[in-house]
Amino acid sequence: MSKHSTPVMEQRGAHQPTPPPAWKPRTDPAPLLPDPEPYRVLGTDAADTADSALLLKLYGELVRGRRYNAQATALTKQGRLAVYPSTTGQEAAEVAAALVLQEQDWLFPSYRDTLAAVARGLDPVKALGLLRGDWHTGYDPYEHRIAPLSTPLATQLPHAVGLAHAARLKGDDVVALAMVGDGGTSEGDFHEALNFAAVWKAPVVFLVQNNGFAISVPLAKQTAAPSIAHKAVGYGMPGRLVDGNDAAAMHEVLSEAVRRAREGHGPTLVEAVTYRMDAHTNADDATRYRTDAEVETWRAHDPIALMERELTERGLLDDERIQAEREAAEEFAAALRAGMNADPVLDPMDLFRHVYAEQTTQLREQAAQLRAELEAEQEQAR
Amino acid sequence: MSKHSTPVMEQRGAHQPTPPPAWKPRTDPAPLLPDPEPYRVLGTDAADTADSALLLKLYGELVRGRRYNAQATALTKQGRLAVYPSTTGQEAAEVAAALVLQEQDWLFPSYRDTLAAVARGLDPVKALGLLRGDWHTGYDPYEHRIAPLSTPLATQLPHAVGLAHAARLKGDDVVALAMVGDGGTSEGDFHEALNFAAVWKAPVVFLVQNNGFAISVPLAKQTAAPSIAHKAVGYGMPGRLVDGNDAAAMHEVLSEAVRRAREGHGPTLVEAVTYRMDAHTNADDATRYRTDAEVETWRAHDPIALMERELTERGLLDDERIQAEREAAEEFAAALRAGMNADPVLDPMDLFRHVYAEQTTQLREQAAQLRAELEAEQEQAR
Amino acid sequence: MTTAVDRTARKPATMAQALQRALRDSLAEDPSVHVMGEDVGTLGGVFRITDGLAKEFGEDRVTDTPLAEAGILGAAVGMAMYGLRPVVEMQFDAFAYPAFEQLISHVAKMRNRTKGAMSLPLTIRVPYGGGIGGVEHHSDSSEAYYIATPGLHVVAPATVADAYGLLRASIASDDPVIFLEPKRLYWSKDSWNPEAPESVEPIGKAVVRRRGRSATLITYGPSVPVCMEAAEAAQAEGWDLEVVDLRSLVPFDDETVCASVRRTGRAVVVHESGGFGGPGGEIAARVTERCFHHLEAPVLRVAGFDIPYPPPMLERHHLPGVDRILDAVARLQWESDGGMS
Amino acid sequence: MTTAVDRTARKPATMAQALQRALRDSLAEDPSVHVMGEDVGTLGGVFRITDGLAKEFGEDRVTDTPLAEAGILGAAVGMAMYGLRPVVEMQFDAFAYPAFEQLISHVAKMRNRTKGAMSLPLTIRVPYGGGIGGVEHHSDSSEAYYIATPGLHVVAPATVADAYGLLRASIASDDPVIFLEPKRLYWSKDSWNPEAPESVEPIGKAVVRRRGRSATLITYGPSVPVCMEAAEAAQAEGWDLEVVDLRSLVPFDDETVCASVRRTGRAVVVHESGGFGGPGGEIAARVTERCFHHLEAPVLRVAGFDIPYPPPMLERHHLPGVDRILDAVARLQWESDGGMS
Ligand SMILES: Cc1ncc(C[n+]2csc(CCOP(=O)(O)OP(=O)(O)O)c2C)c(N)n1
Ligand SMILES: Cc1ncc(C[n+]2csc(CCOP(=O)(O)OP(=O)(O)O)c2C)c(N)n1
Ligand SMILES: [Mg+2]
Ligand SMILES: [Mg+2]
Repeated sequence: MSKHSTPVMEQRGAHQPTPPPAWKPRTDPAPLLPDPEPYRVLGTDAADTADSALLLKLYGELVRGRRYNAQATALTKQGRLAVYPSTTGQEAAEVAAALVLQEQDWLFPSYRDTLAAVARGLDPVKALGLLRGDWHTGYDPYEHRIAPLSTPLATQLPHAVGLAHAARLKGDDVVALAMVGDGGTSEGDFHEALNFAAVWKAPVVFLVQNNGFAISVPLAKQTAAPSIAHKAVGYGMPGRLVDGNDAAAMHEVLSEAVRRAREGHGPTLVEAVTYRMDAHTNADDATRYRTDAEVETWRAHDPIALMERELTERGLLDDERIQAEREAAEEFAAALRAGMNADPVLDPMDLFRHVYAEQTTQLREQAAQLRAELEAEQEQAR
Repeated sequence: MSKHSTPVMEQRGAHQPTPPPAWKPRTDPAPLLPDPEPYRVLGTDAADTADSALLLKLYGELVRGRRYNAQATALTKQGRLAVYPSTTGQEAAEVAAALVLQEQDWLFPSYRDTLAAVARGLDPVKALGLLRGDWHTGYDPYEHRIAPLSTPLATQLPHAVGLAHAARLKGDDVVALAMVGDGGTSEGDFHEALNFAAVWKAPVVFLVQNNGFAISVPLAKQTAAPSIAHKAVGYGMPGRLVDGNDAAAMHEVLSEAVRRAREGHGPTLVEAVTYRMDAHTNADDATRYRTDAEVETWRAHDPIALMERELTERGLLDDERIQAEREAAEEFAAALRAGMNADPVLDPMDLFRHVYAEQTTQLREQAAQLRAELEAEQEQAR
Repeated sequence: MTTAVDRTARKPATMAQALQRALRDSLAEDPSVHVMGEDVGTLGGVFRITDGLAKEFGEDRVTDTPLAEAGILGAAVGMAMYGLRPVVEMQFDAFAYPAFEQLISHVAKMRNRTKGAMSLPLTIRVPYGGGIGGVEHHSDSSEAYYIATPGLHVVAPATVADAYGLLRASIASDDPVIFLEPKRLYWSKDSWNPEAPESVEPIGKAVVRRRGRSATLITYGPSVPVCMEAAEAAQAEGWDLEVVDLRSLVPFDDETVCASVRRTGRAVVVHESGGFGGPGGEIAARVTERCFHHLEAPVLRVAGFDIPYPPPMLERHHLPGVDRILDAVARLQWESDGGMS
Repeated sequence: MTTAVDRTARKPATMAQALQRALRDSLAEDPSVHVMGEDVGTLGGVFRITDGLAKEFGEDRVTDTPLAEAGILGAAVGMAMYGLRPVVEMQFDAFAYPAFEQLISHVAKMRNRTKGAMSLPLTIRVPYGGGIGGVEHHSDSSEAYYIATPGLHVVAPATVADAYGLLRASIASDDPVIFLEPKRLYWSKDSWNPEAPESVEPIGKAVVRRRGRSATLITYGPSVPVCMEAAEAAQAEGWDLEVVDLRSLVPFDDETVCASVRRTGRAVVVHESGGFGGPGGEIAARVTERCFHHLEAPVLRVAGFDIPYPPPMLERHHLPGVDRILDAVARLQWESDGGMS
């Protein structure tokens, strides 16, 4: 019989209820819970203290972002892009995500977030490389500290945690901001990443763009949670619920989360409530799963319109300024068009060059085979 | 330019703050949050209304469960079991999990939960089949509606959800209770299972036994959440925090969760705060990661002792009754010993019989090879 | 909700239609069949294979799940434990990977683990392979992982008729089946046998798609039409090639394959999946084990390169095409010069 | 925290000690090396391979993670992106499966995806294989999955010296390495070269463990000692067997293997992993492609059966042992009777 098999008869009598010894609440849950409604700045009292220069900067980025979306969509029609997942309607969250970061910080975009990458300074032609189809990642991630666009949903989140953790271990002042969609929050990797981040107190900000749909699947079929931001408490990190179309609110909440992370207080989960105005991608038919009426209710809550109202009321915006922003956006679009109209220079031998640091014998043989085939092709073409 | 590229200038002026259209809180988070402290019955006022017969029944099961753990541990020393993960100290949660279920319900145990399976009526020799090593699952899961013991952590949770969902679709009155450890809650499958359960309103109860450790890793390195029960709100289901050593509290809370599920109100997450008195398994050395002092604080909170105090104060328990329960437990242990001392009858050809419903040509060939080898062996032995 | 199979319905013209019809007929005939996955309901799937089924059979039978592949497959396991017959769609090949633990540790092992007491009659549909200009993670040929996992059947149709027949057979199977749907054949049309549109081939039988005497091309799925084309082209070079369509990788039809190779004495295995550690090695090795003295040359392999699947603009260089197959045939030591070794 | 490599330290006597020493030396020499996984810190790992390292190098270098394999590997990817060299322990073979999506879609592809801009110098240690009486999910040989994934190196030591050398080389590699540790050899002792204990073999070189003229046994990892034993036993039957220890499955050392087979003219591939779709098919196929005219018989395979790994009491029937290897050698058509085909 083991030493445990005799119940502690002798202790009987000293009967006073005690909680189980191990149990101590390690975090007060109250401050972790999100506001009952999405936080807003534009059109509310909070706007009074917002910085004018920042609002104007955000406005310019929104206009450029909208133009970028339109241009990229147009490029799919011209066959210059294989596919484009648009962020029309989501520009506020996209540009805010980029603007709150410092130079040394890292952005971890999902496949949809090319705009955030562009707003962080990445050449849009490079940002669209994946979707053009000449290579998987069109840019050097170290150039602007932007991780490769992640297609497998939520898999980039643990990367952000690991990178932020590594930077902290090295004593570097680096925050990682990772983006994911509402659908992506259902994946196991979302859970594991948030848990690691909280346990390690890693300087990460998780930004969920809740745009209402995962392709055709509405949020109600994705989660029964009060909000996605409520998931934060289960990891012991604060959850923030924000109006994702309010660029000022997004900027404020994300800045605050980035500051918390930078100061060593650990991760934050931010849910941006927004809407995808276009179909999932140009290849999708959104009429199969949502009504025009629903789309229209969101058009009335357009991020650019919200910002224009605010700026106009403050007297910061007039038709001239609007015109100037639009012209800048047009120039940007023209440059993108020009860049995308140039055919990429492709070298099929690249297929074998980067599988390993040093090519294996097997790959050398296969490369030789392809080279011979290409030479034979050229020979024939002559 | 797309139809979205012109900001809604014409709407300017009608400037009143509105929340984003899609946002409506679908569930009030307040009732989902667990109590600030683990719920207790024994030794508190709540005990006054507890049913005496139930308490006595639980007591008997606890004593038998403790004896079962001691016996199984002894069997490892005798080489009759390859390995045994003990639930000494966790008997209250184990037996309550079994007792709250009805005949038609399903239990989904983790690798540690053989006691729950035994408390549900499974022959302990069969329950220990996996750990004896003659076959993977020692029982027919349909006999007592007990899923195979799951070694890959948390992977059994989505199974429970699927089964409960299927039963509901068929209109059957079936609840699934799935068990997992504190460590297992970090796995992606935990997240995905709870999310599916809540979205589908499946009749499932998730019971997490927080016994303080995942092998050597303490809870603080596993999660930063206020409690594991707090994870529930992120899925939109209620979370309950219970003293896992208080069999009466466990029975009450699990019963309530099972009733909710049965009545169509969906899943519940129950966290039982408890402690693993033995090492992770007989092969583990717990002194490497915890102190005797910590173990002793828990010995003072022993589930059997708690129940004995309660019953004694009520005048329901005397030395005679205790003796009777112990004798019953001894008989049970003797039967288990006898069952385990019989060498299992092994047929190596079983290796090929159950891979597919119909044996493939390939497996037939391999079976023939092994048969020939065995015959040659026998030949030689003669 | 249950509808009878409509035997007067139009014959499917494309593989996509055949798959849809197989799902509809299975749903109609057997109330335990459930279709589930990401976007399979309202949208009808990103490839529209399940188009209209949610409307016809209701959302309880054709269900949009949350976006979590391990959860989908794990829940399907539980449903199958309770006697349902789930048909799971993984949206793309690479998005089946999150479900691998469920697949390997549970789906493949449940029957064996319980000595046959608990079977898992579930079908996992995986649109797979390249050639459609997909960005990364949308064109993987992952059959090597599946065939190395005992307990799974692994099936890949190459024709419209087989798409129907094999999917019906997979859903009817009492064992889990990985049903690999060659994406780029979704819109392919070919002959459909009007005599027996609902005929259900048992899983595990290969078929000789083209008779020939010079050498055997052993292939499956998206490479079957390529091999047929190669066989046509080979005639000009004086080779009369036989084409064997495996249809099922597990179980493997050694009999049909070896009979062909013994007849022709030469063989090339063709698949899109990477060569190293891919199915071709297994096939070449087992054919050689069984037909060694009939072989005039080593069994050669034409496969995808051992690289991550290329970006759209380069994928044509990766995919095994007619020329590469003919090159391999040319290396089958027609003059027994021993130059290979 | 950083300690120098102690060159006077006792020579490791067992494979477990050699692995531990390799980790310690790597941690001491390179501050970017980090060890992480379940129970690797305080406990020193369930096999005690990391025993004492957390104490010596601190919990930031040797870290107990939460229990989530995809999270562990995913976090390690991020750490590697930032220039660290994570060494991840997967507690058992089957518990690496939850991390497969991270492995296949990210770990294996990151360098290629970024045209070499971003490399992932990480090592994934996987205690693997059977023979230790483990209950289900504790004895899988999962190398088939890894070798079919371009972008990964796949390595398995069979000796104490190689355990040290190959693990050092793996950690030093700028590419991800799957480092398969044969569980049942953890406590094995064998010759350790006292001249060059820290010598680091480059990854990708096979080694002839025993010279012979009759036939070649091609093997790796836990099957190497079995093959050595078989070769000894074969002498009594008049066969002089050569034994090639691959050490690395990817890259594959065609040169060493083919040189041996061309010398002997006969070969048997031996591994514990399941036969169908396992590494043996690849090896047999490529040897046959390259050495066809030197072969007196088909390359045969002795492998685990195509079944889920058996329960402890039956595993001896599954594991390729000396007798089964000798049976295969006997079938190598010594009289060229053509009976095989
Ligand atoms: C692991 C994985 N499963 C499935 C997919 C296919 N897929 C691509 S986008 C998408 C929907 C994503 O929805 P959400 O996360 O809300 O992001 P959004 O598209 O709305 O930005 C799906 C299912 C994928 N990319 N990765
Ligand atoms: C997926 C997976 N990873 C790792 C393991 C190895 N393992 C077995 S038990 C265990 C600890 C489990 O801790 P917890 O979930 O708290 O359950 P407890 O053992 O305390 O009952 C680990 C890591 C496993 N069984 N499955
Ligand atoms: Mg979305
Ligand atoms: Mg525990």
